[in-house]
Amino acid sequence: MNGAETRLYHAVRRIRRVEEVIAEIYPSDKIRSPVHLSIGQEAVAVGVCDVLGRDDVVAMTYRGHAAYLAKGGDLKAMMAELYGKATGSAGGRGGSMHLISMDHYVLGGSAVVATSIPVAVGYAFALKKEKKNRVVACYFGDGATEEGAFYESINFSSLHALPILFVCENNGFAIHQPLEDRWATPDVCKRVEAFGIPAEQIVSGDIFDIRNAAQSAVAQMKSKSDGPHFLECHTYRWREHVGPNEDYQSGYRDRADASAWFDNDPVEQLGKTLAADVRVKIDYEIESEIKEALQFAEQSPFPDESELEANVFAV
Amino acid sequence: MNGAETRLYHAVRRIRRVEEVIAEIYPSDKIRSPVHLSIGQEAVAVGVCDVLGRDDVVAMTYRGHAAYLAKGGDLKAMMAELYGKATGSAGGRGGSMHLISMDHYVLGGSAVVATSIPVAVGYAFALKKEKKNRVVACYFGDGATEEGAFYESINFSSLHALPILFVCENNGFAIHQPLEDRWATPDVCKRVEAFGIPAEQIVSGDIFDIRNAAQSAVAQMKSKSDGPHFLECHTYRWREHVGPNEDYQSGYRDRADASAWFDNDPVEQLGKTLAADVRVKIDYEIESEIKEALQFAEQSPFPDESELEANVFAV
Amino acid sequence: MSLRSEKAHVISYAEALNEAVAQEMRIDPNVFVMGLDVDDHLGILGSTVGLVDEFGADRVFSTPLSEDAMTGVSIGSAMAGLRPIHVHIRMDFLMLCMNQLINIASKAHYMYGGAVNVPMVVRSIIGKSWGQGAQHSQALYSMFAHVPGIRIVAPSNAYDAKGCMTTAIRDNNPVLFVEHRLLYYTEADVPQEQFEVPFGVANICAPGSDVTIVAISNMVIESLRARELLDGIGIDAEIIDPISLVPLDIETIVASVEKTGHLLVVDNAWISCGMSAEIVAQVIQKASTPVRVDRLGFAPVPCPTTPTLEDAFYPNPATIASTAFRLLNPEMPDWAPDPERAALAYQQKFRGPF
Amino acid sequence: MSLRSEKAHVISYAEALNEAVAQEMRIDPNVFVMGLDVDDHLGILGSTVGLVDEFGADRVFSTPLSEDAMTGVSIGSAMAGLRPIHVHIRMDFLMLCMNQLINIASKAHYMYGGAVNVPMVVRSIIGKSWGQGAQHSQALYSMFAHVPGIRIVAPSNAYDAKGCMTTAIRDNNPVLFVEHRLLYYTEADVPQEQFEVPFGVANICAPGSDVTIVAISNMVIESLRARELLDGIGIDAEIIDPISLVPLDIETIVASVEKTGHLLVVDNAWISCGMSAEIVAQVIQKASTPVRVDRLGFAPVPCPTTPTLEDAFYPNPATIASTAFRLLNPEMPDWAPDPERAALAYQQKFRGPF
Ligand SMILES: Cc1ncc(C[n+]2csc(CCOP(=O)(O)OP(=O)(O)O)c2C)c(N)n1
Ligand SMILES: Cc1ncc(C[n+]2csc(CCOP(=O)(O)OP(=O)(O)O)c2C)c(N)n1
Ligand SMILES: [Mg+2]
Ligand SMILES: [Mg+2]
Repeated sequence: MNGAETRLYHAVRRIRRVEEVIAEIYPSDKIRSPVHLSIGQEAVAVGVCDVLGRDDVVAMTYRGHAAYLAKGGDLKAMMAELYGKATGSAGGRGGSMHLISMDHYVLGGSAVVATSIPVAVGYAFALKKEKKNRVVACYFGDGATEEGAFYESINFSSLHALPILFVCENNGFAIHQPLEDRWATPDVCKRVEAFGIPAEQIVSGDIFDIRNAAQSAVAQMKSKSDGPHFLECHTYRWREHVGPNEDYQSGYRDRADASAWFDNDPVEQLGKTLAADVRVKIDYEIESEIKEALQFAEQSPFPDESELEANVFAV
Repeated sequence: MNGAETRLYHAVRRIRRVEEVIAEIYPSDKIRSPVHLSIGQEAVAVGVCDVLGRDDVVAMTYRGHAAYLAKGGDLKAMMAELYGKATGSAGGRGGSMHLISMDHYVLGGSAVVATSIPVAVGYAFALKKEKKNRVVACYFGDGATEEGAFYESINFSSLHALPILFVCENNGFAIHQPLEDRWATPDVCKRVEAFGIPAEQIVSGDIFDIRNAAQSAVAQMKSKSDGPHFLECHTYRWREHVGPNEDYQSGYRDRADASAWFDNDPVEQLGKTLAADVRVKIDYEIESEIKEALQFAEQSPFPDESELEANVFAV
Repeated sequence: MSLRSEKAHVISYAEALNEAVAQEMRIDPNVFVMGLDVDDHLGILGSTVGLVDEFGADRVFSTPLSEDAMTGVSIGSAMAGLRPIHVHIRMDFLMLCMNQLINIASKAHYMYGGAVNVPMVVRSIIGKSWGQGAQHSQALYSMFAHVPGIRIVAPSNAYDAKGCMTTAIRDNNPVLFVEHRLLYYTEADVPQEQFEVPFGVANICAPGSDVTIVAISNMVIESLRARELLDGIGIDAEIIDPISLVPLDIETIVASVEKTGHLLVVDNAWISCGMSAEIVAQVIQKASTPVRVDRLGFAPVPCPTTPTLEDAFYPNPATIASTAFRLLNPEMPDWAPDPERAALAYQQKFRGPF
Repeated sequence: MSLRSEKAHVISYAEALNEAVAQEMRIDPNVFVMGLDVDDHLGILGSTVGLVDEFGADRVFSTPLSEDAMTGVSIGSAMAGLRPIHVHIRMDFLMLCMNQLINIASKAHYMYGGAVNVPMVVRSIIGKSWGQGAQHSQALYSMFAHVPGIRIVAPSNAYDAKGCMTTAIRDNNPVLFVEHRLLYYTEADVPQEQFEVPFGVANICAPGSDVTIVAISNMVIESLRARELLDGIGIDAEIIDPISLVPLDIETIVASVEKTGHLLVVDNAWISCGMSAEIVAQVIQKASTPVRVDRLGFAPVPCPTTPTLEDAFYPNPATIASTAFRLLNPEMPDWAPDPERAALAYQQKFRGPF
């Protein structure tokens, strides 16, 4: 177990620190692209990705830094992408919302809510044909479940028993709109179960709860090929919807609601379980990695203007 | 009760005969427009419309002759529309799939599956604002429930407690595709209930069962303003998906499956409950009405070619 | 050349599509076909008949009525290395999948810095309405031509249908394949073996010196008939079929117009912001000689169902011929050909219900 | 004239939209506003701020993330006599509602023989990307201009924004209202009382005799700056803002081009099959004098996020000026204005995150 804790701590701490650094840099306009930070939501990214194999696939959203990193995406390529550099994960064409790393089986994020869901289902369709027991984990927010494409996707994936784990990161808000203004009933699991998909709700935010649920779902998909599973993970976005700051003063939510989540912080919780020197070592490693990645991003060249019209079509 | 039987018999028999006559005329190419007949499905149209008030609203599909007539739509205007005449319900611009009669609160049918559902919800939204206790009954097929718009629509209607009765005419097929190829689970009511909408399945096809369920749903919407209700009415399409003929020879379904529905024919069943002379009188009335409507359609003028570009925009 | 190819192999447009898909499926296990009703007894007007029998339900299957998500499924499977052919029996239904097509399929390769390809074919049928009305008669390819990243082909005959389909399946990008329903019954001598029709090469269907008529999809057939009508009064029209709309072989068109001095674009779609506008604008920008132009397409209204209005909705050989005449002779009174002569045999074959 | 209207009432584009809606809501109880985030503290960049407080949650409300169905809801409520204003913070999201907009809203009045009207306003914001990328930067109005039945307006200043919004709400048809994000901060002296800007009347923003520049939405501002740059080298450009794209005041444009002999259309969108193609084609068909033309718009690629490429993606005063110069002087070497002078003050105000 201690192995797991070390690994998980490294993963959540790394994501947290990367995003904190992004937030610090942001006012400089070096990152000229909207950033949707996952600070506070790391447990969902890490808890699920921790049980995936290297060649399992992750599909995600514009709020995708955490999943990208948790699945093994390269930090240098990510920072360079945020800086708009030619060495970025998408060569500077995608920015923060369109991180991708096919080497690590990270499907690109989409800036249009819910649009990556059917794409992920299509990838799972191909994996099923391939018969190598690979699975897709597909992240999306609570808001995404309101789009018709979500229902069409779960119906098809269940009908064809596709190997896909749907992971709803329910942070209670779509931008500033609370669930009550958007969902006729609060129970998304019931909606999903009605399509014959096993669904589990995890309200604790606890990374081990998430990890265990994901592990059992993935195990079933790999051993029984029993079709899609669904996890609803409650979580909380600590910063504003888009951008580097907190926004508790803006009135749509209360800092008091957040405090239970601050107390529940997986970075702190996991950190506490580690010996002090282990923790320091990890923290130091992370800071060094971030420093290097920033240097890489800073020093990398911008794409040349002459490339603008190249590669619209694949050859 | 005998009053109801007479009334219902008149309604189902009228629809049946109108469509049989359309099928007879069809090979002449006088009706140059695809027809989706409801023969066999009349009980759903009539059972629901029978409990609606004159100023309640019906929304329907391209398979809309039955609902149009059951809600009081004018037969002359309908036949003229099928003939493409200027006197048609849409002035010859809409044809069989786009019947409309705002005088009788029949919203136009749409040829794109499920698209009329959110439109009907929007109408219900306006009725709720109006506070006159009017309701919308919205028909659609089993296939329509696979479109994302359906889920988006029921979520919104439930969230805003709109006065709309969703009526799913489940005839087991979308064109030639059976439910099993399209639905992950057979239980659409469960899917709808997950949005907080009371749902009832009626498998008998019996017109009184349908009528009773509709009556109680409409009564609740009118008295309690308790938001949408949903009925899944099993039924059977006796003819081909589109066009005038039977198609049991084509292999996608079996005449044997149909026979229970033939035995269950509401026209015959209701007819049997009536005194012979009452029945004859009704039948005669219907034939006369149809003859007149055909004459009207035949004799009406086509729109003049010069009108082609008029009225794209409302003034 | 094999013996087989020496015999005539006269097949219909529907058969040509079917054959191209089947042949490619035999050699490429990644190709699959999905879409509403691709596996029923009608098989999309014959163009998919038999495929499920040969290749099985894993590779040929009908879907739920979920055009939006199924387009996403195509895209995702294509990113994973499969080669989906997604079939829509009417182009009007593409309006349900615009988000996936415009916001993902057209952009993925560029937006993700080349990390993924989206090799998919989106087949969609357009066609003369026969009373089907406003929602079952649209030809909306110009919307796609507005957005970079999607190839568009609209073959006008069985030969091009087969060759373009093979090219489309092998292309590593989304290809919108536009098929006119009335062309399904037309036949041509088509090579039995596989071949590719390259995208971006227009076909000069008939040479002429007085006016260049660029015609899209079935308007090629209508324009060829118009050419005969014009010929009767001594006007010599060159008919160009671009075959592929994206990429567009503008050079061939410009060269023709520089020769004739007159350009009439006949589209099988609305005019405003359509391919006809684009072709005219490009020709005007590129031609080195003065040019007079006109455009024909759908009337600027939703397609009405009644025959009297519907007939006037579409361009036809008579309106094409008389528009060309007016373009060449703006000072003369209008001329219209004999309606009998202007009728097209292939249209008589088509009768409803759909 | 009232006293109030004699004082200057200088308000921003965002305030102008807000004021137009609020004033109409006060006199017409059927008007309501819906769309994602219309009622939060940001209020669609200020354009809906305060409306929920004044008119209540029944008339101003955010919706679930269900653009497709919510568009149907707008349509249905409009058919029932309400006047919805449906707000989309990015035009890219309209791809989710194409089915309702194209297959129902644009056609209902005609297809149902005049039995229903669909008086709705679809507000959608376009804008320069600032690294937002391919899915948050599109201006897709030309797709709608391809299809009969939808009016389209793209006001370029606060005055037109207010007047067009009033006209749009009162119009009995679907109106696509195109708002460029960078214009939100621009200000004008706008009448305090309600007024209508008629659709189909172009505005000659600045007179000129050498070249006609037709500019859409914020390209009006960029073109006015280009005009100053051109003026510095003795070229006199006439700038025309069509304001409404459907209906289009082609007569005003043609009259100008007949005077100048040169037409440059600068669109805030892709060129292929876009408004720029349509305007060029119509001018060529209608002008009685020889004309030379060119077009500017987005580069034919999905919008990249990196600043180096993004800057090259959009037309700007420098590229507009140098393109106009080349159009007038095709034999001369290219000319480019001083980049410093070409910069636009109003763009400096805009910084992310969105
Ligand atoms: C189709 C679509 N509609 C609206 C938006 C604007 N938007 C961006 S993020 C967002 C909220 C999404 O909420 P959720 O799915 O819960 O994800 P979260 O941001 O909370 O992680 C919205 C409405 C969008 N990007 N795409
Ligand atoms: C969006 C859309 N997709 C496909 C079609 C083609 N189509 C016409 S009717 C139909 C079947 C609809 O089935 P269902 O909803 O069960 O209604 P039914 O015809 O059985 O009454 C299909 C697929 C269509 N008209 N619209
Ligand atoms: Mg959320
Ligand atoms: Mg059905």
